[in-house]
Amino acid sequence: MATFPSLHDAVADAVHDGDTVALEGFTHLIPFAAGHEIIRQGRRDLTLVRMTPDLVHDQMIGMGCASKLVFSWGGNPGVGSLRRFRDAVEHDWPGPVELVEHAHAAMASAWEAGAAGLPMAVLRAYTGTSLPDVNPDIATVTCPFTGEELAAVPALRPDVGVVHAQRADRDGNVLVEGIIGIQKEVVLASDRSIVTVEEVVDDLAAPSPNSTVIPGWAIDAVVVAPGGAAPSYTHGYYDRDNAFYQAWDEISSDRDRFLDWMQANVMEAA
Amino acid sequence: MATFPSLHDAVADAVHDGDTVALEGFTHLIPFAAGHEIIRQGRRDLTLVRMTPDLVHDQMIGMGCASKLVFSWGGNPGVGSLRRFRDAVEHDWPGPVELVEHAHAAMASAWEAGAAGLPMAVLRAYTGTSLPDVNPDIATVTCPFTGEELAAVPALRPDVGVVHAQRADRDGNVLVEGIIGIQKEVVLASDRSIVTVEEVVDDLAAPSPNSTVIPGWAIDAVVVAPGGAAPSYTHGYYDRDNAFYQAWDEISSDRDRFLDWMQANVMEAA
Amino acid sequence: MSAQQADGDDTSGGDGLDWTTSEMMTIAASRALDPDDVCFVGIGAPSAACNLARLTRAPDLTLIYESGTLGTRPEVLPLSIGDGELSETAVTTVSVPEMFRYWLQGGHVDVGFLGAAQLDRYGNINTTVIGDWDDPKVRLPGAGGAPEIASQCGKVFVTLAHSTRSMVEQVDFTTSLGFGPTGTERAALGVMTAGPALVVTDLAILEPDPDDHELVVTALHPGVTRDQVAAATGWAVRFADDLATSPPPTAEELQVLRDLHARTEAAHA
Amino acid sequence: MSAQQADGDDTSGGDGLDWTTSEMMTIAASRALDPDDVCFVGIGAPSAACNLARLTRAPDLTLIYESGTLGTRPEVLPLSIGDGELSETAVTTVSVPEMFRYWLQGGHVDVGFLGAAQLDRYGNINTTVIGDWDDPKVRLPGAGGAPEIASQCGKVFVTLAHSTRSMVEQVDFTTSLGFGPTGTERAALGVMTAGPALVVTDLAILEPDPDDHELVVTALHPGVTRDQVAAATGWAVRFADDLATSPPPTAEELQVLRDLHARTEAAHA
Repeated sequence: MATFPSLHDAVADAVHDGDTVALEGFTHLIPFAAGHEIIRQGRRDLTLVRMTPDLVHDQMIGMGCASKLVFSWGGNPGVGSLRRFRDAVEHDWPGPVELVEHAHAAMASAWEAGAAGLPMAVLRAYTGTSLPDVNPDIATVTCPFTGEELAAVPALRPDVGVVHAQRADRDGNVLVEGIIGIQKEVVLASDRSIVTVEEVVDDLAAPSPNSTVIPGWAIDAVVVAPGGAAPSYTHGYYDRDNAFYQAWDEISSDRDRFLDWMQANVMEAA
Repeated sequence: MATFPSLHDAVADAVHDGDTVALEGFTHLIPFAAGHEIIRQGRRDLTLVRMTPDLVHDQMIGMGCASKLVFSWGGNPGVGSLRRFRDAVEHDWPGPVELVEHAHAAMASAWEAGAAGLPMAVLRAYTGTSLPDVNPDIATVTCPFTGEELAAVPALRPDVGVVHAQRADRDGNVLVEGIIGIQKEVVLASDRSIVTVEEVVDDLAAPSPNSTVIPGWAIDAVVVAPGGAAPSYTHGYYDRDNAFYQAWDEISSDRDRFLDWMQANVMEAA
Repeated sequence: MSAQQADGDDTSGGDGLDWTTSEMMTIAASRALDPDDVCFVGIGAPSAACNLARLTRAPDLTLIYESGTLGTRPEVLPLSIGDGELSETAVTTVSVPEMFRYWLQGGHVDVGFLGAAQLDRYGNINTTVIGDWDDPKVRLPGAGGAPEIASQCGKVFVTLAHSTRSMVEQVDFTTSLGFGPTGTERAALGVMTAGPALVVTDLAILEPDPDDHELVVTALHPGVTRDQVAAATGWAVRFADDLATSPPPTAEELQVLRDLHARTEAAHA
Repeated sequence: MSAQQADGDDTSGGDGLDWTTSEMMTIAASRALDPDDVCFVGIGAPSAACNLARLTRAPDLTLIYESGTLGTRPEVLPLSIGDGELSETAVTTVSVPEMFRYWLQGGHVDVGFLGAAQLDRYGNINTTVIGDWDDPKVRLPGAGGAPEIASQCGKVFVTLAHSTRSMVEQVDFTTSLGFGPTGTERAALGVMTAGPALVVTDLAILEPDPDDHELVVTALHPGVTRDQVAAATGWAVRFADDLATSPPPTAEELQVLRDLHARTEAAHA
């Protein structure tokens, strides 16, 4: 049954050094507020899991939170590279980050399998690519009916899953709308889950009987964090701050400039 | 791209003797009108696929359309047995029907796998039950990461999939609401698909960006069949005719009475 | 489905209340649910018990039906597990693949509540066939969601009418695993959930012996004798040393249950 | 993403129209789409081409973005593949697992439209790394949806700027399979889809030789010479016997493309 702690308490309770932590959001509802709280609390040695690591992961990596990244596309969407991510991979600054590299199809199925309580996902993938050469987590299984060899990847079952959503009701039932990505899968697949929301309301006002609602009893912590996805966006609440995504390219281009910006805008802003 | 044929033409075009045909609907949106048209066209030797075969399957089996049934629960929901199904299985009347018997979990995953273009579904199922003793389609695969033995069943990929839905727009995009069951999976998994709808409208009026809409380009035939799910129900249009479900128990209790009823109410009603 | 409950014998309580054995069964079953349980309501008799609990002492009970409805709160009992009201009153309605993969197999359900055509001394359930599967005496509807409800919910409650036809030494067909043919197979097969924790019939309550997993009578319903239960059970049933008597239905339980049935009959007429 | 297109050289058409090589690339790519194609728009340059086609000669073109948006009709070009307008204008938006499992792997997409950091003579794509994966010279964003777009769509179109850095003899890393390292591996691996059918650069159009699958120049854009293309290609590129010249952009194509970019810049400012 969901509780309603503060962001500080939710993160302090759920996220520990060495944990495997997924902050997800497929180009929408990216949990920046929660990511910044993890940075402020000084977590170290995290294995970060995300299909599309972008600015918040650039920030976590640049601040030294991560020792490993499980991912399938890491960039600044619409702008270019993640400069802190590249600095870590190419020059080990501020430390080395081990990469477990997938494609979207496999990570999407791995989230599905994690939510489904299975140890692995089975799909048709990676044929003829170099990815199995660099990722020992890409294996095969043989279909007992057709003899076809299919790809298998481990299910994603992180210690902590963090997503952002539009709103919750007083029972902690959470509505997700628009690009729903893998929000539900992350909550269900994770051992401990945090959902940050724009607001808590009396009536969830889900528009359809089939709206994507994650029941409160399947969530550990619901945290009220208005604007918690900015500079990404929350469908129906606020738009993506494209100018900031473009500005980040320059902010992140230099180690000192990055550190100064983080100090002023994250470490001292709670 | 969806076409808009008559029910007669859609069935005549898609359904042939010997085909594997799924008329699905998980207790909602059961495609009675399409089933009756298949009976009127005198199809024979069909392999019928359905998780919850109920009255329309009792009727098809009693009228001799089927030689095989792939299923996981066959009954008159809320009432009791399917008497024509039992007569076929227990006494080979009007002919024998071979059973391929599953549980819901496996058929649900087999529909998912069929829609996903995979040859098999992998799940945790059937442990300690007698079902693998009577169904050779229940096999196992071993997880290459954990060594766990998991159940595997063949994906469902019928020749023809038939479902009912609320409405379509002029592009053949179809809205399904309420208990959505496996409606989308059936359409995507089948080689040829027929969707009967209550009405065709200019604006689909899907209430949510994430409403269950099956795009017209993924459907072969959209057929206007008002009341096409009765005596089952269409959420938002009409209720389940519970009295008929109860009456069916008596109508179907006797072979002659059943045949008379079918003659008057199905064969001569087009 | 509970709407079609058999009328049991009338019983008179000491406080002037009358009830049927069927009502006693439903009420006793409803009492077994914890107020914050997430409960998967299987096909068969359990729906009335779950909704009675929700309408009395457990208003926050979460009910899941395999049709995809999560957190449903019907005003009347559904005739089928896919009646429209289940979706209309649910927190959300998901697809059937999602229901079985994410919610059941994903391990999010505390209690599975099942009916049975046959139940044996080790809690194994048959809803498939009486006689041989290849040459059945009676072909039953089949498994539905029950096999995985039985193995993947935290624990399982079973409710059924008590007779030598239903309470058997060994099931003809194991549709859903209890503790296995000799009471040892559940653990041996690596199924980590608790399995059958409680059986509520119209005569008694049975629970598995913690050591050998045989179902043992732990309570008799008011007015029921050991001999009645022994005669209605298809194996040499054991009785607990501290055999209890179920508390009789309260006036509130009877009133809420009868109102529920009356609303249901009016709605389905 | 096309919003960040490089400005190419200005070119003058015979009819008084001016255009950049980048505009020519987008316009030539847009012409390759059939009006009733279902098109999976990958990360990278293809979005402008697909939307230009939709806004001109192919209004019924179905666009799918991997963020889950099916049949989207944006008024402006998305900056990311998950911009809100993609969902707001889509027929429906599904989860990412459903997108990859049902729609892409399920075989419902005709054309996959991809960009590339490196493309080799057999149409293999690298968007992962320049240099060794373990010790990269340049770490690129990675695969995203591309590997399965490349293998599971009916056919694949690729669009990228033409240079010896991008058009290479052999990719450093095969992120997405074309015809394989020697042009024979796609069939040998049992991948039944057509693979790279068309490559549109800012200089030319290349298509695979039907026999050996090597990419061959089949058309030059107006004003481009064979020598220019040969100098900008990292292998000894062949030219088709019936080498064509791409029709220059029409006034309508240029107008619609420029309006699209202007709306996009205004919206993202």
